[in-house]
Amino acid sequence: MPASDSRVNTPRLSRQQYLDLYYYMRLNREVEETMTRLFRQNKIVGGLYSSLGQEAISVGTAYALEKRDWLAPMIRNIGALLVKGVPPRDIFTQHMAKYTSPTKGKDGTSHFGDLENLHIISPISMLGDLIPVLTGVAMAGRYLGQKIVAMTWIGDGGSSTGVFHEGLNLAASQKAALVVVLENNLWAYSTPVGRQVPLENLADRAKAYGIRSYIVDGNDVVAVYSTAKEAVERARSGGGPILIEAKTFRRRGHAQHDPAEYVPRAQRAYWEKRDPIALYEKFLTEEKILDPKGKKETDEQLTALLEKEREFAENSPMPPPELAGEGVYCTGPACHDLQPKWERPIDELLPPKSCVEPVWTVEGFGHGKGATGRDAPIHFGDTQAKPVASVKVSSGTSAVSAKKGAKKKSARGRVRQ
Amino acid sequence: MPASDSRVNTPRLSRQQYLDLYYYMRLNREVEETMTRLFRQNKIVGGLYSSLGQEAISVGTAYALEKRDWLAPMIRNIGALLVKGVPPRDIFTQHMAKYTSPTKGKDGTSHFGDLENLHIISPISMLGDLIPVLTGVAMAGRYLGQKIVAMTWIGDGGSSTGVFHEGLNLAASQKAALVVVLENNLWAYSTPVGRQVPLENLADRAKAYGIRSYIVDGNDVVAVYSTAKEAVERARSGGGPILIEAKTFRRRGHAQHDPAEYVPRAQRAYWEKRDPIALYEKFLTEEKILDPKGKKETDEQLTALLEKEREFAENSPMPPPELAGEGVYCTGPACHDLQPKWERPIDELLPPKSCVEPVWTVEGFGHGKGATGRDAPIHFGDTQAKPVASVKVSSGTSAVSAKKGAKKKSARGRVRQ
Amino acid sequence: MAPITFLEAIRQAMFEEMAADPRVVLIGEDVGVYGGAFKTSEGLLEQFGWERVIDTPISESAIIGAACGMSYLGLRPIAELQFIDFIACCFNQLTNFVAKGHYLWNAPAPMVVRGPAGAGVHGGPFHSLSPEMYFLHTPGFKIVYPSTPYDAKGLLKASIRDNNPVLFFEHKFLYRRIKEEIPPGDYTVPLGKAIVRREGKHLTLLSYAAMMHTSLEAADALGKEGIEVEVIDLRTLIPLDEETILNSVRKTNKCLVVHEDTKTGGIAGEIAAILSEKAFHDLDGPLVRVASLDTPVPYAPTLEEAFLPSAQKVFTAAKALARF
Amino acid sequence: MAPITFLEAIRQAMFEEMAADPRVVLIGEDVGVYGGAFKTSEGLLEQFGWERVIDTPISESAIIGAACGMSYLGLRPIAELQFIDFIACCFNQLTNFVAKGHYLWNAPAPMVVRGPAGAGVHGGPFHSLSPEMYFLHTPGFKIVYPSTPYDAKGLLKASIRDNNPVLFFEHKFLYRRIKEEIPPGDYTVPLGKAIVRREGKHLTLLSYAAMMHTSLEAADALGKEGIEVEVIDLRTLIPLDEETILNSVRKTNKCLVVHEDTKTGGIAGEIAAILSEKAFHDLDGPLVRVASLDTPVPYAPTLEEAFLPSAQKVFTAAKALARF
Ligand SMILES: Cc1ncc(C[n+]2csc(CCOP(=O)(O)OP(=O)(O)O)c2C)c(N)n1
Ligand SMILES: Cc1ncc(C[n+]2csc(CCOP(=O)(O)OP(=O)(O)O)c2C)c(N)n1
Ligand SMILES: [Mg+2]
Ligand SMILES: [Mg+2]
Repeated sequence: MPASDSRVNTPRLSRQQYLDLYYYMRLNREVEETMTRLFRQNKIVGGLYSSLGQEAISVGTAYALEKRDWLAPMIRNIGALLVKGVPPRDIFTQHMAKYTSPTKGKDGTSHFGDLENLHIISPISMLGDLIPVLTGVAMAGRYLGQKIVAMTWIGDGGSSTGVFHEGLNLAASQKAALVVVLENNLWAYSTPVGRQVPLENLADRAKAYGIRSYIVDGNDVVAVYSTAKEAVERARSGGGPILIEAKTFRRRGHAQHDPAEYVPRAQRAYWEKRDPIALYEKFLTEEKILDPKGKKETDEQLTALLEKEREFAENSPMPPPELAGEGVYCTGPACHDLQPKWERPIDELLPPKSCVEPVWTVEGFGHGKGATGRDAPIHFGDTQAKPVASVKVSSGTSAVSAKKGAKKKSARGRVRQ
Repeated sequence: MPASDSRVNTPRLSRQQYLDLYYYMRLNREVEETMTRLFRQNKIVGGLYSSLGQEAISVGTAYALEKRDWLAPMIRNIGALLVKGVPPRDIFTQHMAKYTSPTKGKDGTSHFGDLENLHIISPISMLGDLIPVLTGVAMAGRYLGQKIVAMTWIGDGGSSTGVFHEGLNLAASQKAALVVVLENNLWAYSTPVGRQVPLENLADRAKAYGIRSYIVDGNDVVAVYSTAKEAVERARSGGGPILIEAKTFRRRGHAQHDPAEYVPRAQRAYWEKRDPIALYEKFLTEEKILDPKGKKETDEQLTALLEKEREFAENSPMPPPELAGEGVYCTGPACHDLQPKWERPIDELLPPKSCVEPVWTVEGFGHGKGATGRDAPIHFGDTQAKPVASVKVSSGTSAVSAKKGAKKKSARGRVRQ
Repeated sequence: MAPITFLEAIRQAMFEEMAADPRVVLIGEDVGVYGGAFKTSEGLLEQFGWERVIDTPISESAIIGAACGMSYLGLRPIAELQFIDFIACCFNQLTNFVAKGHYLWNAPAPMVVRGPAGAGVHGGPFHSLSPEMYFLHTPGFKIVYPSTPYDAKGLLKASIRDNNPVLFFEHKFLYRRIKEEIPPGDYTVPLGKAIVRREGKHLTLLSYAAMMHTSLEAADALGKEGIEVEVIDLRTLIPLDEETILNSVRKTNKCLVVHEDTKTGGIAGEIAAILSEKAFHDLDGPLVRVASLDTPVPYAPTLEEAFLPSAQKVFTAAKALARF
Repeated sequence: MAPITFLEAIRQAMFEEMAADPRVVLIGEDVGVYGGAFKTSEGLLEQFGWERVIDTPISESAIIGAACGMSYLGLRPIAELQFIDFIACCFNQLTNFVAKGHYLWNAPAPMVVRGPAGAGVHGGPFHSLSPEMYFLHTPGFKIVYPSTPYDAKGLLKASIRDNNPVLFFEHKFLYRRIKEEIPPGDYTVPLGKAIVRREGKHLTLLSYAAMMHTSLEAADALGKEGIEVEVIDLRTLIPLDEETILNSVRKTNKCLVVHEDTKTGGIAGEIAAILSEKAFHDLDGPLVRVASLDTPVPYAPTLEEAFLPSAQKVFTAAKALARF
């Protein structure tokens, strides 16, 4: 079984790639800091989650994806959305429940998606649910002939859910092109990882499915990107699902309301010294990729952008009440005309050619008959049962009439009058 | 992390123990063969499952338990029930849905239990559900001061369920005295194990929880017993949960209705040569523990016993219709007076002594107040909210009246008249 | 054409839709080489191959989640639950993920979840579930529960072509117990339309699935007593065909609901509320419920019979209501 | 004594029961050192230690399964769901394992499953569930949904002492929004008894939990118009106090049900059927439902307000019914 592997040969990135990673990490942080200010001003509806100190993971992993690839974020993956091309205003309006948000105010936080262009699937709050869904995305992509990879994230805590297991197990059995990034930030709300499972490395979760895993320093964006890049290409080329454990730390509380006083001071101090952006700025400066001037430009660029985006969000209206009652059902082609993007000839999937050799057929089996040639037996000996009714068709509207003899046989008993 | 371990030093069993294992395997098989005949005579209600060829697992594992220990069987563990002391008539009446059955005909197959004496918990059909339940049994046992072990079984197929993962993960985090026997019989209904998960050894499922596992030849009853014995005592002494993979083969179809024509002939032929009872008889004969005379005695003993038990079952009445409407709720102490069996002084659990040192308390935290000394914050900023109503108590029947000022604050809006 | 069983109707619907539309795939436990525990997908693997007929590990949450993910890329997966009782094992995926997507983020999930439901075959407490109310109370699903082979085929085709998640319940008691001649070739039965199975003027009887046949059996007997019962087969529970229901009740002024699902919180209550709101003045008698006992489904035939509504129970209740 | 919040009432009930009975333990996510996401178990770990206050991994099926296993050995576990919405993640354990045990094999499961339910605090579509109907329709549970601190404490104590699995829903909107003086020391409120919160002769209004307060607000306003509404707090939904309901309806001859749960398949339907069966001749007007829209719970305050019943909506509906 493939062992978990922490040494990935780090490719040399282009100058632009290095700067992209920097920009998106900065953008990720500034977007969240802006929202923290909005929260303090009571302009955020509901809770606010922070990925402070985990930006390298969201950014580094999502940056390894191609445009055609699919992802579904968790609460701390706003960085991944930004890399995929989501404008900050969408994040702001979502959190402020504005009518201009992707969900028009029907849902908040990073609970939104884009099936058409960005290939983003909206998460739900229930942890782990995204894993089988993204497995299905990868399976459908392969079926359609698209060479896509599906990526999603899960926390140390979320890896204890049953659906994490069912999803990765199905993905493994299907060799689905799925990459799951396990963000081990040492805490699930107030519960330290050590009290969730006696594992040194959560990457070992992968061993239950015979799939490859990686362990990476989640605060080193280049390492995260390199690992994700290798994983994504391996998955794309049919290597099956991959689990990446990124080791990091949740710097803020579970959400804004949580002061996280349960976190040992020493642990916090250790990780605050390892801020992923500070570390990366040091690296970029040493590598002469970033200088004070470049940094200043980025600062200004971000300030200008977020000012604009925030204003758009703040000036946006709340949704009109009528909207509450609309949209539970798709009303048909006019509402959604659903056509998959085929990248293979579909006639090879249809009769007569459709008869793709089944992986495995069994001698003299599989044609509606048991070995005896009689109807194949099914559960609870239904086969012995006699019909209770024969049905006549009158122009498509069946009038059902019970047969005398049959009525006696009815498991519901006869009618005494 | 403890590796999976197949070499267990086989203890020398007493002559009686060797013969017990033989007797129970024979009993297991004869009970099921009797039911197969009853099924052919249409005397079994619903489906009938067979553990033909897997008897060594049910018998060998359950034989490693002490009387005080708890177990919950799966569909192919009738042998375990017999070892625990369930009389064959209970199995027969259950399958025939008789009024004399442990469930009075309300449920069938091995879906029955005995909380008082035999410490058996009834399974339900949904695979995997027993694992967290038995985890709870082990946790409660420890809390009550009992030195019990909880054991249950799961199939290769059942190990893909989410609840298998959640249950073992919780057991691992609690170091619960739980032994899970994974019967890898190569098939889940019509699906071969290779199409469920790409694992050579399902014992590797244990690696996701950092718990010990064993691999054993499920058709060698002495090996199964020895492995289970070691696992049970390890768990009892605080070693945490243990997963045992027993490799075997499902000789019959999924249930009686299934001819299992999908099973490759060669695979079937291989395993039929490895019948656990035949193998064991050979061993016992070589070891001079069993001779033709002893075998003949066992035959006669079983025939006599099962004849009696079968007749009891066949002569038992069906349940009266009125029973259908009874027993959804426990009606109180008269119905069940629930008292746990304490094996520790309970006053050490009650105030003032009850203050067992918490595993871990945090400086200046954990007394209803946030750091600020104000009410600790909770989700969705409820703390900012003003009361909408103050409640007056009138002799225990609260009459609630909304306060004027408060009404304005009500999130439900004011009333226009 | 020779009459076909309910089972065969299901199989034909899936076969024809898969043959006509490459977006349709089938996913579930033992649906491939085995053809499904009840043989409803018999031969599909041979015809459409492993890419379109997918055997999964035993993991209902994964099956539903994956089907949902597939639907987001434009496929139309049919997810089979080996027994509908296991829908409890994917309840979260269904009610939180699948049901809410279109409302919240405009993501349609054109998928069908189908499987054998209902009691009457001594399946016991874990293989006899009537699941409809859990989902009738969860906005976002359409719910189909047919009673005849003709409807089963036509409604399943309509369900597969629908852009919404459809829960398609197949009553296993009917799988091989009824046969019906059906027209050759393609046809659909629209979702949301009830059908009058028998006309009558004295009272309206609403039912569906296996209880349809029990109700018709009782209606025959009542007819012999001069009580003409109008028997309506709801066929789809969401959308519910209120028009057909109200038209009949306004004519007969009395209503009896027969369902196999347990009584408390069953669909009869919802219908009682609808009639109270929309036909209060039309009712000359109470809405009467004939339903299963409020217990799990017992195993023994004697108990299961006592648990379930029967033609006799329907007969007695209807007679009393007619005389009211 | 100073008035206490709903939160504090829950905490006191658990604290006192644990102090009095070593069989009582608490299990859930973050219930220990953190004292629960809503601080309902604040200080319990310090008092009772890790053996009795058990933090678990994030796995609701394991929590419910383990609690059930504990109850089989004679303990009385309280299982906390961090938000009641996650009850969907253990739906199978609850409906198939916990609910059926006593009926099938005479195994009582004296456990309480509790957690924050309901909307009104902008929790969005996954943190605002009204779960009652899924379980009202599942034989085997008792269901409690209190509206005041006094009842919350007394009913939780009664639930912990009950030999059956009890689902105890706490409306999070009330956690810190209402305060009440409660008597010192031990008391219980029996399960299965509704209470008249306000007497009136013109119509009966049935409600519970947060909607209780909305209903009383509307009743005040209606009173000013000379419409005297009898407001009944159901408090426990199973067992349902039919006697109190019927007595009131026989007096007022009109009935309005207000629930926060979505309308279709909500409890108002069950009550409509009960009244139809047992008080048909007593009703001078239709049973009227004021309930939430048949949609997921939307996030934006403007939408959530439109989704939920309001005092205004109750007022309008009640006025129309009174005039009927
Ligand atoms: C199934 C489920 N149970 C409980 C919760 C409540 N909850 C939300 S986040 C969280 C902690 C998650 O911890 P982790 O997975 O490590 O992610 P992190 O917050 O550390 O990023 C919990 C318990 C949930 N969302 N889903
Ligand atoms: C959650 C769940 N899904 C599906 C089923 C239907 N089912 C019953 S047994 C079975 C196969 C089980 O295979 P395995 O776990 O290997 O046990 P074995 O039959 O081989 O002993 C299936 C799919 C079930 N009982 N529970
Ligand atoms: Mg975490
Ligand atoms: Mg197996």
